[in-house]
Amino acid sequence: MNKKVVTGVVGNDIHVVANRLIDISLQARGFEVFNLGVNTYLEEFIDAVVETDADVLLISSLNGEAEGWCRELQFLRAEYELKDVIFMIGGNLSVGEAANIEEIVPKYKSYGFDLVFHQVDLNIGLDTLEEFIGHKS
Amino acid sequence: MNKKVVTGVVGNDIHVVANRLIDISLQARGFEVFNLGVNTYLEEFIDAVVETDADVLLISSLNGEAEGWCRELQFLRAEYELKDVIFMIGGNLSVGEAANIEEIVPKYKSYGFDLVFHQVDLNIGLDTLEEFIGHKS
Amino acid sequence: MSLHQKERDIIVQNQYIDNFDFDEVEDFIKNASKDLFISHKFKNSNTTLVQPRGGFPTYQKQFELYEEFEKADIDVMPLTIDSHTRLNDYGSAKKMLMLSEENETDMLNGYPLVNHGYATTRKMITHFNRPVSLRHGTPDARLLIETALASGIFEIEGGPITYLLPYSKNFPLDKAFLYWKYVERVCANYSGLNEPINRESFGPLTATLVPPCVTIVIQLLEMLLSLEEGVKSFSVSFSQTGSVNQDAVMANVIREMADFYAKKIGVEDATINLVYHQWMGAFPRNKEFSDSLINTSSFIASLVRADKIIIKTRDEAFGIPTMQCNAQSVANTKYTFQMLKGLPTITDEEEEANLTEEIHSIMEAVFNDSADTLWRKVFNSIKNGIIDVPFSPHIINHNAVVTIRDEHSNIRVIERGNMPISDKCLAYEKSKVKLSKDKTAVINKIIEDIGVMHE
Amino acid sequence: MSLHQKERDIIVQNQYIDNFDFDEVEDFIKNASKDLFISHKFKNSNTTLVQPRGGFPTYQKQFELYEEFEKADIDVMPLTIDSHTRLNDYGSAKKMLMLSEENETDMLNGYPLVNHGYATTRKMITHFNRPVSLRHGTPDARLLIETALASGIFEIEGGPITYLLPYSKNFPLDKAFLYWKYVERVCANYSGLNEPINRESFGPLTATLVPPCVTIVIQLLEMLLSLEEGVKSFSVSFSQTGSVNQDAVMANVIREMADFYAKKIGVEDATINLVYHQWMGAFPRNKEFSDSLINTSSFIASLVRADKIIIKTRDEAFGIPTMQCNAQSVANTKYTFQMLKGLPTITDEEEEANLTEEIHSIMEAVFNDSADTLWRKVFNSIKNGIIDVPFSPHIINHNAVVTIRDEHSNIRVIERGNMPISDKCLAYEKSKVKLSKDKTAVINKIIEDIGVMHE
Ligand code: B12
Ligand code: B12
Repeated sequence: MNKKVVTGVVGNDIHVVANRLIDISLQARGFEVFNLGVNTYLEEFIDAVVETDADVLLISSLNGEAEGWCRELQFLRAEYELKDVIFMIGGNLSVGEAANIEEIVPKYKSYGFDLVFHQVDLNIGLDTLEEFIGHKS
Repeated sequence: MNKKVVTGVVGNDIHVVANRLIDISLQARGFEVFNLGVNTYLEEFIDAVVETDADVLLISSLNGEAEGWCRELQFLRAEYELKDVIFMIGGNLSVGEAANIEEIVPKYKSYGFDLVFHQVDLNIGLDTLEEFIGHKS
Repeated sequence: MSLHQKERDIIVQNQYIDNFDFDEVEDFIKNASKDLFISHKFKNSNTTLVQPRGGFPTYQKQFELYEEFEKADIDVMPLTIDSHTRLNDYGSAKKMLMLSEENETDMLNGYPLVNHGYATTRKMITHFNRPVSLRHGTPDARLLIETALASGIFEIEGGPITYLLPYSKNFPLDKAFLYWKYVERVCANYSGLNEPINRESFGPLTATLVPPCVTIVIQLLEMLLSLEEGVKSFSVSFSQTGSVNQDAVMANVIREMADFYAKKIGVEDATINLVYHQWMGAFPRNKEFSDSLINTSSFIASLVRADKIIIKTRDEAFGIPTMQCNAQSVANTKYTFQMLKGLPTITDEEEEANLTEEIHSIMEAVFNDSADTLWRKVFNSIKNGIIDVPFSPHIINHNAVVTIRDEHSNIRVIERGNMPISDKCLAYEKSKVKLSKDKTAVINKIIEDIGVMHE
Repeated sequence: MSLHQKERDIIVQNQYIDNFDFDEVEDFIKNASKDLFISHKFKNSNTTLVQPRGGFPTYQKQFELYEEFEKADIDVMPLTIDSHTRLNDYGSAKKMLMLSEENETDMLNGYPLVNHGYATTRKMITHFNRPVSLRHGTPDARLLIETALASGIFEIEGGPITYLLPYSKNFPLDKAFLYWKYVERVCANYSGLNEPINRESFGPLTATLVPPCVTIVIQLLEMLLSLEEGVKSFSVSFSQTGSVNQDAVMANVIREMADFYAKKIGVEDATINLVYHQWMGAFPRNKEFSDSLINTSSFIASLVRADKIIIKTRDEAFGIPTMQCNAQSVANTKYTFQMLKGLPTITDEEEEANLTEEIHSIMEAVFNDSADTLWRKVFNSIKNGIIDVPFSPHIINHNAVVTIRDEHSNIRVIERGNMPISDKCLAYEKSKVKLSKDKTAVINKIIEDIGVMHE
């Protein structure tokens, strides 16, 4: 059975290009995709994960707003008991040019993400995701 | 009476453009000019200074060779008793991009130059020369 | 009191602003220095004017940015507005502005103009005494534009289509048309007092494989909607396509079409200028290469004889640039324009004829829509896909047009969707691309085409 | 044994070289990798090849430079020779090489090829397996070129005129012609063994206000002198003039004229390529601006469809660039060529016709000289000012031609001296410049024109 992925771009971010490519690439890799598109709030993502019983939540953020929107993830994750869902985020995860680029991944992990990709190419991210799924099962 | 200037480009250097402009500019400022052109050795300069009874020797160097050619100036200056002649050099006085740009001027002064201009515009150099002449007389 | 004036009075009654003295504003504009008007600068210069992007939350930091720009001898200053203000959320903007002032970190991604107010902002604008261009992306920009004009900002970027289809997911398009109609009227009203206020459309749209015919049609329609209301100085724009020749073709055609359609609606006394945007798509991650790309864009802007260029920085792929980086970009571009001489004129009759025909077909379909006003015709045309912007995130957009790059990197339409371009034109476009039958090959080609400037 | 072979045997008997095995060398060239031949690379590529400048005294440092270049995916490697070797002073070169090896500081401004010898150098050249171009400036380059060819360096830059008039004060020009005749013959002899050896002329000359007709005439004459001896692959070149249009005109005309004159002397089987030099005149002192200038040059090289470009670095105004700076320039230029697509073709019939006429007039005068061989005709023509290079430091040069830039920065002849261009052509050139009557104003304009790329 195909793994289900909920995806979209978080916050007031309207950068849609990567989102379209993510949709296509996930499908090409055999995932069942629920794409919420741009300008999606964290609660909407969580609702969709619950509703579709998704295996993966893949969030994009390009305009630098992600930090403001994702701080509460840990809390929501616990509340909805989403222990087994893989939480993943990627894109451009800081405002301006990150001064401390090494701090970005740990910070987002502390928010509750399993996989974090700052300015990393999509395909590398999706390869890592498939590996991660392999390890889990 | 017009001041006399001997000028030219030292060593195997054939960069002639500045030399042509120097000739024109000196004349425009009322100097009497003896232009030895490019590819002129230090001895030739000194000979010309003696022969013309020049007030100023103005040497250009562009290709970075000047240091190799001008170390003996102090010696020649003493030998020919040229105490009252103003010795002046300008252009590009180091090979490559000078690491210690502050050291260039003192170094050339220690070789016996009165006025040293590394990567300085010609007109600034000639203004300074005229001032220097003013002070002396 | 006219309906319009009533609306104005309501808009400026807002708890976040002190008071709005329309008579004083009119007086200010009447006596304002000509140097503040880009319309004046356009008239009196024969090189491409240079404008960067930039906006910081505090007055102090915005002032410092302008100082940096001034040192680089900038032609047109930018004022970029923060995103809370863009959503008319002046409360949050106020809070974040206060935090920014207290903590000396930027809690806003632009200058909250409404909160600062026009009395304060005008001091800064008149101090530097150069034209300022307002960049925002706001669907309901009525109060923002009143404040901008009162501050001495006499160029207003945007439009109901170009600030909506690339920037919004679901803001109602019909409302945007009405709010922008208000903006046009305010600009038009002030235009008789001194030099005209300039309006500028945002041609780059999504900056992603938008075909020239779509860009130009939208530029023309926003121009017409603006001229209809009485605006006398308007700038059409587009961004680097990725093909030098296609840029030249676009420049030639857009200039000709702007003239043609302005006359068609009976406007003969408006000045239309051409603005070129340096590459607006995905940038390389190598900053040296970004510099090369930026300089290449400047060269093209000169070649196509743009009246103004809007520039990027070497930090584009990474994040919002520092002041210094931004000012350096201005200086570099100014240097390039100054030393670049003896530019040839480029024309390509075949390509220009094809593009012109496509534009006329789409414009005709828009005009033939049964609605009573132009804005309603345009609204309907977007809704039914007669105008269709690739990669728009907006739910109203049709998303049926498919484009791809040919071997010279020209953007070509390979699926027209509902766009009424003739079979002949479509065949011409398709004849330029060797298309694989394989669908994933096509998708990979599109991905490659989006990353065409990558190293 | 032929006279030529006797001369060869004498030349290679030199205390600074070990031994010279001509049979082994022939064998090496016969079996050498095609990748070492730029003539082969020209045939098989459809982009502009990128070549920097660079030479260091020691084998080790030259090797490191090539490693840097390789990382930047260079197309053509340079080998710049030191100035002692250029003056055939192998003794000083040897001493300085030893000092450089011991002290790890560079005591030479290039690679002393003769001292290193071909056996050693060949190892390096074949290791990197890319075409190498020899840059020197030597009037008597006979031994140098024998050594280069034996090392696997299959492109030889220079010529009796272009390496003399800008580079020397008083080396006898007639001797230079004879020494270069030798070089052409050696290159021609080896050209039947594998891919042809490429010869390249140095079009920039003094890089200072040289009018297009002078540059092109000299390019054509060096080409003819080379083809006469049997060379089958020749590159003509010129450097950025300062006007994009003038560059395009020069490129179009030089290509056409090269064909025309090669045919005229009955050569139909030689390949002529076009090389473009990035701005060779005075650089700005601002490194950011130098980058912009360099990128602009690359853009023009693409526009005029040059087969190869020779590049500068951001350090040009300051001194010899570091390896890294040099490699960065290669990478930037490669990036620009890769992303620059959809280039239009530029033609300017009026300018091209005028330039062509000027060239034919001068060529005709050269051919009409009463001497018996082409090289003697050329020698006489230089001596009497039929060919006259502005700002040449050489005593034989006539120095009567005066040039100035017009408002689009085209270089125009305002005094023709003894150059036999027609009254009509001179009138055309002069019609483009608004000239002040005042002599100091003209001088100031020339000074300004030399610094045209300054910030
Ligand atoms: C095109 C573009 C736009 C278009 C967007 C059109 C549209 N609706 O999509 C327009 C012009 C409208 C626009 C607007 C704005 N933009 Co913009 N935009 C860009 C630009 C130039 C390219 C983005 C793009 O499409 N790239 C192509 C896609 C394929 O690549 P990508 O998005 O980078 O995604 C790749 C990776 O990040 C990765 N990825 C993405 N998501 C994920 C997820 C996972 C899990 C993984 C593994 C990987 C991954 O995969 C992709 C392929 O490799 C970038 C700069 C750049 N990157 O060059 C700025 C940029 C993203 N924009 C920026 C900004 C600030 C804005 C604005 C706020 C500017 C303004 N003041 O007007 C607005 C408003 C937008 C909003 N409300 O969010 C900033 C963000 C700054 C920051 N993070 O600090 C950038 C970086 C530019 C800059 N340097 O200032 N923009
Ligand atoms: C044009 C040029 C050439 C032409 C010269 C034609 C000719 N015969 O004149 C050609 C192409 C032939 C050439 C050859 C070479 N060149 Co060259 N050349 C240049 C270039 C690009 C411009 C020089 C120029 O004409 N400038 C215009 C004039 C008006 O300005 P200027 O010479 O800088 O002089 C100004 C000031 O220095 C000052 N000035 C000069 N003298 C004096 C004196 C006084 C008292 C004062 C106050 C001021 C002053 O006034 C002038 C006006 O402001 C420079 C780099 C640059 N500057 O951009 C390299 C440069 C000078 N060349 C250089 C080199 C190495 C060479 C070669 C050895 C290269 C080679 N390997 O082939 C050869 C050989 C020359 C030799 N034997 O000396 C180097 C020198 C390196 C160093 N110092 O470390 C430079 C800096 C380039 C580089 N970065 O590598 N070159």
